[in-house]
Amino acid sequence: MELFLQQVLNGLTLGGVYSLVALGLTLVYGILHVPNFAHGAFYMAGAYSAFFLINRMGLNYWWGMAGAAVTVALISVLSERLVFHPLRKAPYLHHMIASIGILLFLEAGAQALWGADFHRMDTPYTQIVELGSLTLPAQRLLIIGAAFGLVVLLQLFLKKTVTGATIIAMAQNREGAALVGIDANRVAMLTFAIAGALAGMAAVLYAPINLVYTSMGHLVITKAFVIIVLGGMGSVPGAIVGGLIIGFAEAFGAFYISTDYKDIIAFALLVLILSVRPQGLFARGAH
Amino acid sequence: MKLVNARTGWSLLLLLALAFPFMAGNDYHLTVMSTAYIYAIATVGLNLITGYTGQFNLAHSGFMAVGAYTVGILTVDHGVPFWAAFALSGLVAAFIGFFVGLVSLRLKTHFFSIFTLCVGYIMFLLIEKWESLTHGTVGIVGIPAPESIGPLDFSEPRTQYYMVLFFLVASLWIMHRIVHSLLGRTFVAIRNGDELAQALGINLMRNKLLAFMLSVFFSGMAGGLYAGYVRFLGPGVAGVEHTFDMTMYMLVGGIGTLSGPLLGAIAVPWLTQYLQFLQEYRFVVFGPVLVLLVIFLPHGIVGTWLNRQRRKAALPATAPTPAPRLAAVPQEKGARHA
Amino acid sequence: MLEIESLSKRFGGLTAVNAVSASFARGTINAIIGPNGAGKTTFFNLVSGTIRPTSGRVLFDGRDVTGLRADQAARLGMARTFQTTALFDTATVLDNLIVGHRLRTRSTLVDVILGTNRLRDEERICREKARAALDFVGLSHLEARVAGDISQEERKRVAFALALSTDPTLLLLDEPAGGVNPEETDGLAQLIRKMAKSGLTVCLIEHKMDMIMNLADRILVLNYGEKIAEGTPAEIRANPAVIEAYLGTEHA
Amino acid sequence: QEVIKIGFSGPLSGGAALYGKNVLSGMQMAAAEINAKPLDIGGKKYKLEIVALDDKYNPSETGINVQRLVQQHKTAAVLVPHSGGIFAVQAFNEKSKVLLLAYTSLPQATERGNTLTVRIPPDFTGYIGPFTKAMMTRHGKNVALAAADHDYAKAWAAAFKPAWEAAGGKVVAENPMSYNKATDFYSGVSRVIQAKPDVLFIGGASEPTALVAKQARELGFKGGFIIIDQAKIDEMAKVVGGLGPLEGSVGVMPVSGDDRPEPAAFTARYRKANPGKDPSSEISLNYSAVHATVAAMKLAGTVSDAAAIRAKMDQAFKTLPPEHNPNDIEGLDAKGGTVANTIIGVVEGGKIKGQFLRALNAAK
Amino acid sequence: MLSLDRVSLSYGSFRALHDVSIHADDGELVVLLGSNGAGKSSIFLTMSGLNRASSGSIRFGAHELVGRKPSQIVADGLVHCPEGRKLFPGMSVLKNLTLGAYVHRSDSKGVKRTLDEVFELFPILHEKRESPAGSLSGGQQQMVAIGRALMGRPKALLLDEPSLGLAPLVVKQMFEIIARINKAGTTVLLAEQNAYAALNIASRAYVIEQGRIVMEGGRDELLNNPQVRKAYIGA
Ligand SMILES: Nc1ncnc2c1ncn2[C@@H]1O[C@H](COP(=O)(O)OP(=O)(O)OP(=O)(O)O)[C@@H](O)[C@H]1O
Ligand SMILES: Nc1ncnc2c1ncn2[C@@H]1O[C@H](COP(=O)(O)OP(=O)(O)OP(=O)(O)O)[C@@H](O)[C@H]1O
Ligand SMILES: CC(C)C[C@H](N)C(=O)O
Ligand SMILES: [Mg+2]
Ligand SMILES: [Mg+2]
Repeated sequence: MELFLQQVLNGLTLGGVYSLVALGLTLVYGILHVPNFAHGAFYMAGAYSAFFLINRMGLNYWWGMAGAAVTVALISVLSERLVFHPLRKAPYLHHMIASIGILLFLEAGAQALWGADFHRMDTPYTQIVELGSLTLPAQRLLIIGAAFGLVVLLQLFLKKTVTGATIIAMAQNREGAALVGIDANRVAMLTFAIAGALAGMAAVLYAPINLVYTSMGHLVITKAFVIIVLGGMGSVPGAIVGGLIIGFAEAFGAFYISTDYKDIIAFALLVLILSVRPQGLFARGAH
Repeated sequence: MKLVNARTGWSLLLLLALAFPFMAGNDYHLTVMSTAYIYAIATVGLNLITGYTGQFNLAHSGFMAVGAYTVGILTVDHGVPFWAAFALSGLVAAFIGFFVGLVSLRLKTHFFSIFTLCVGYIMFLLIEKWESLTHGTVGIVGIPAPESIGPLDFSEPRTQYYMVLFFLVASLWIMHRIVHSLLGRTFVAIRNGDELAQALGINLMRNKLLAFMLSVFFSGMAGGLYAGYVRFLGPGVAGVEHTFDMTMYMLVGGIGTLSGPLLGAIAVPWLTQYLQFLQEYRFVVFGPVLVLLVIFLPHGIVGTWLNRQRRKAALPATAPTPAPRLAAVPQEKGARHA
Repeated sequence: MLEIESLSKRFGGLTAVNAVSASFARGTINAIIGPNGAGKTTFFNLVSGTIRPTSGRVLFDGRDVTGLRADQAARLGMARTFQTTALFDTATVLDNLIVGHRLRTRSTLVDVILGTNRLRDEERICREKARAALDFVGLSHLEARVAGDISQEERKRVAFALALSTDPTLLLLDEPAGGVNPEETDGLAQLIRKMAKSGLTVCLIEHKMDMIMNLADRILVLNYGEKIAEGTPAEIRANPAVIEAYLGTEHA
Repeated sequence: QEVIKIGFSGPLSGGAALYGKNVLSGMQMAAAEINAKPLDIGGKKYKLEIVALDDKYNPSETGINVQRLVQQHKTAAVLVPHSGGIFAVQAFNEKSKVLLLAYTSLPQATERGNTLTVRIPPDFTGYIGPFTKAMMTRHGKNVALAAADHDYAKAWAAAFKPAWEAAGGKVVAENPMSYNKATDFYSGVSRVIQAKPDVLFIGGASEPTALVAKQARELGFKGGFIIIDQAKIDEMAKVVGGLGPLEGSVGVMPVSGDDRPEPAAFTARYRKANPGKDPSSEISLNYSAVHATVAAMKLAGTVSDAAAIRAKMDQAFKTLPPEHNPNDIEGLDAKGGTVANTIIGVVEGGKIKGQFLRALNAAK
Repeated sequence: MLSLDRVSLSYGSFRALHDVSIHADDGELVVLLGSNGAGKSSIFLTMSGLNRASSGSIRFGAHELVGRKPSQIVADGLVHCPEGRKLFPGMSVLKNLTLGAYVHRSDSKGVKRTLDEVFELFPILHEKRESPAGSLSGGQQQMVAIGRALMGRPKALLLDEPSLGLAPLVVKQMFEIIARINKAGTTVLLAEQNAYAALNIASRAYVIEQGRIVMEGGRDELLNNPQVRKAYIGA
């Protein structure tokens, strides 16, 4: 039983981080209609910024996270301005290749700045919480709490605020949004900023139990794509549910079946679900 | 008139390619070129499904790996002669492509892309994990060079070059036939609007499946050549980054054109060779170059040139030239809601 | 030649087409009218195989075609145009039309690779068909233009030609004169008449009453997915249910 | 004064960049030392240059790179630090007459009879017996396998398992994990811990290996780790926060922890040239390989004849001055693999205790 | 007062508008007639800032609109109800309408009031307020589009072919509603194919052909002009 609960916890940890990354991706997809392959590099950039702020500048963990969120938001907005905005009328293949260009640049840039070494990020939460026979590292609990807190905040922001509604409006009809007085550029930048900040925070949450290195984004980005397709591209609840599905599939797959095959399990799951529901779990039948 | 131009162009290119080993003078240049040709074959295949039919397949390098492993496994583990194994490489890829296509081609736009991204990843993982068949991460060592045919000994870089060139030319020739035929028009019709194409009596599934299988056939064949050329195989050949590379070749040259992907597949590897001096920092340069290219030459080199020609031919001299509308690439459907 | 038996389509809770029965005779022009959202386009989609009906049957030339895919229906001789005129915008007008006849050809990959005579003949036939269709709609001079660049009315005509190039016996036209000015509308009406004269059965959806009343042999009126009237223009014009639901008093 | 070049093709960008750069840094350190003194081969004066090309771990790019090194830079020797690239180069290196310095401990690299290959790291099979013995006596007979799933680690596990069982041990769980690609090891580690092993067999690149060890401790594992030689105990200690969590583990002795005079001097030199970094065996072994190659050139009196150089490599290693041979390589075996009396390290009381492999093997 | 002074517009190398000058006084209802592709929508798009004029000037009240962002123009009180509706298909009708009042978002009372007015104008929208806009029929969507434009409390309203694809009955209602909106004090610029109905409620009209204004006049003048009758009224 504990072992089962332990896996639940794991699933939540992974699912939480995946959801955060996938959320940004799905929001940007909503605006751009484009898979942003550079999103994984944003995640990586978040980890490096925080690493720099915490381990080199001596800021505390939370300031590091805030700094990372801001930095990545900035990088994200810059790529919107410099790359995706000029491409807004181009077909999606172009965005995709351009986003790979950004990815290559960021990864090589991080290596140029910080070298190829693996780095550890410090966190104040190193204790192990013992709950009955469950051992719960505090950082993992923090990840779960923070990730889902952020998700709820984002959902509230999108659903309850006018600014949030403008993001959705833009996603559904860019010109229509402009015609009611929504400043399209502002919303695009805002969306990119939010997506970047989420990726940055996800990285800072997760990095202390993993490592900081230039290709760390690869691990999450493919899964984030699986998640948003699974959940229905552009769908916020879809990204969350998809994140949890993949998180649990990995945790339970690795535990009960085999670590060797856990990735295959996650991808096979996607193949299976899409074969039955080609638009993903949460897509609206808008066509 | 135009046809003659195209034909002389191609003939000139062929002559250049034939003369290349004599001008290159060293094996390094031959190796770069031969490898580029191998990827060009796969790219030309990718272009059929992505550029002409509008379904962007991200599992393409997975199929290349299928072809390569067909040759690797058959020659190393079963003693099958290279050429016999090679003959199967494209077919095995197309065979697997049939099943993958059957499921994946029901999906559209990004869904298809991401689905195939996952399929490609599964292929990679299977190659890595299925050790009894693929030798897993250790890879397949000691793939024999293609057996000599008559006086042609394929362990020499120069003959290898001509061998690869031969298959490249054959691939281009077949591709040329396909895209300029009714069949090619059918594919393009699906790319340009599948609902309309279906209303015109075009069986979407059958045609997309055919394009998909043809496309991966080329990829598998390229994989077979790769196996005989590099003579070592690891799961890495299936890596999605190779599909991204090929997509980039297509885009740089001009997607949905015949010569564009070829041009890209040859030009980009040479460019990266020239950027080698930057070592690990070359992507700091290469990344932005890629972005600029996509922004300022969206139709690629060949595409931009062709578009200009086409407009010139289509419009009477006096009529105003309308704004360029995008050609040749699957258009984003999202904007069509409402 | 086209018999509809109690055709229905539900989208979730909404019944877009509700037990509609109708029959259309060969060589006639039939109009389908009704308020927005009445289910006209859905009705077309059901007949042409774009979507599957929830229940009911479609008989085409006595043959049950219910649930066939759109491409199969097209092969049997049904051609349609779309409410938002769909063309292959990036191709030239002629290239648009050449594909139109593809469904009547049999060349396969083998023909393509071997370059057989069959392929060559069929390509020639497709081209001839395309030219003939273009000539029929009076746009021969446009064949080299890129389809995305021509005017709205020309687009409508090319869409007709595209439908014609499939060698159909039944034409389904969804708002063929939508967004076209009165003068040009007359031209299109004449073209439709010409098509019917050549033996085609025409079904069209239109909101332009003047055009419909002059053009149609019979009119079918839908409202909330249900058939509320059917008859000659004169009958429809006088039908109180139609006046109330659709025409308003002015046109009566 | 002429230039001789030794080539390198390995990952300098992407996920394995660190590994490639470490290898390269060892080579460059050797080159700097060689150039500090006059270099005289066959009566001519030379300067040594390392030409490095990035291949992103991709075998076909290794092939292209090595061709380029041979054709454009006329290198008589190239060093490749990954098995895939090595196998790709072996398809043509004899024909192209280039000496392949293969940095991989996969036995196949030399098993297949390539006459121009030298395998730089010693065969790992020598570690198995002593590791087994050390851990079985200390912790118990139940081992769980949770090393990485790449070629090298799998080969290790495959050789280890029968040896452990032959020594009377039991393998209670087997769960190789993707150290490079997995986001999290928690589930995989809890899966093996569930089988209540006394010893955990782990290893891949140092940093993820450290994470695995750390998570095992977090999940309550109290036994010892057998750490395969790819992971370095000192590098792991940096990640897990000291040697504490690694208490009772066995692995190869890190160069920086080796207090014999030559390794210690080497470590000091390296630290001086690369502040803040410790030399791993990637660095020291390839450092020696470059020294040995140049020595072999001197012995053979040629800078271009690969076969002649290859013929003198054994002698070159044997005569390498101790300061150039921190790993104490004793020469080459018949197939071209290095032979060394490596020391293994056992973490005991917060320190790494070194023991000679050969002594341990003999005691068995 | 809304006026265009020698406005030109190009799409790439194609010149869609040539020195177009038109104006509408406050409270006027001005119609733009022209066949397909004449440039009516282009005029509107240029006014609302979605396209940028290559030369000329557009003045609205005290503002020069060329170079102004669409969002600012809406805030100025010039609202464009576009051809093709451009709704937010996945959002409810209510959300669509609320977003129409985006520039007045701080005035929630006022928004509520306008919303009630819109529902009064289009009762069906009240009934469908929770349905996604994309699931409505063409005519209903057109009503949402107009309603959404009204939510911006425009001083001047640009209506681009509001009757496109609508049933005759609805068209009739539509023109009545437009007339009512205009009577309530909103300046209306109306582009229409349905020239007769449009002219009937208009005060003045322009005829545009191939990007040029070719005729201008009062309602009756144009209604009685034989050329206009032949080309645009069809009787
Ligand atoms: N795919 C769909 N999913 C859900 N509802 C749909 C779908 N297609 C149509 N509907 C609904 O079915 C009803 C009929 O739509 P249809 O498009 O057939 O109307 P129409 O008569 O063609 O109207 P119009 O004259 O405005 O084009 C409408 O209420 C519409 O919202
Ligand atoms: N985005 C665009 N790119 C290129 N050309 C365009 C674009 N939009 C419009 N045009 C061209 O500009 C001209 C004027 O178009 P516009 O849409 O303004 O006409 P309109 O009078 O509104 O016609 P309609 O009655 O069909 O709506 C047409 O020739 C059209 O093809
Ligand atoms: C430990 C190393 C010698 C193994 C190396 N990673 C290889 O590819 O073989
Ligand atoms: Mg309709
Ligand atoms: Mg218009």
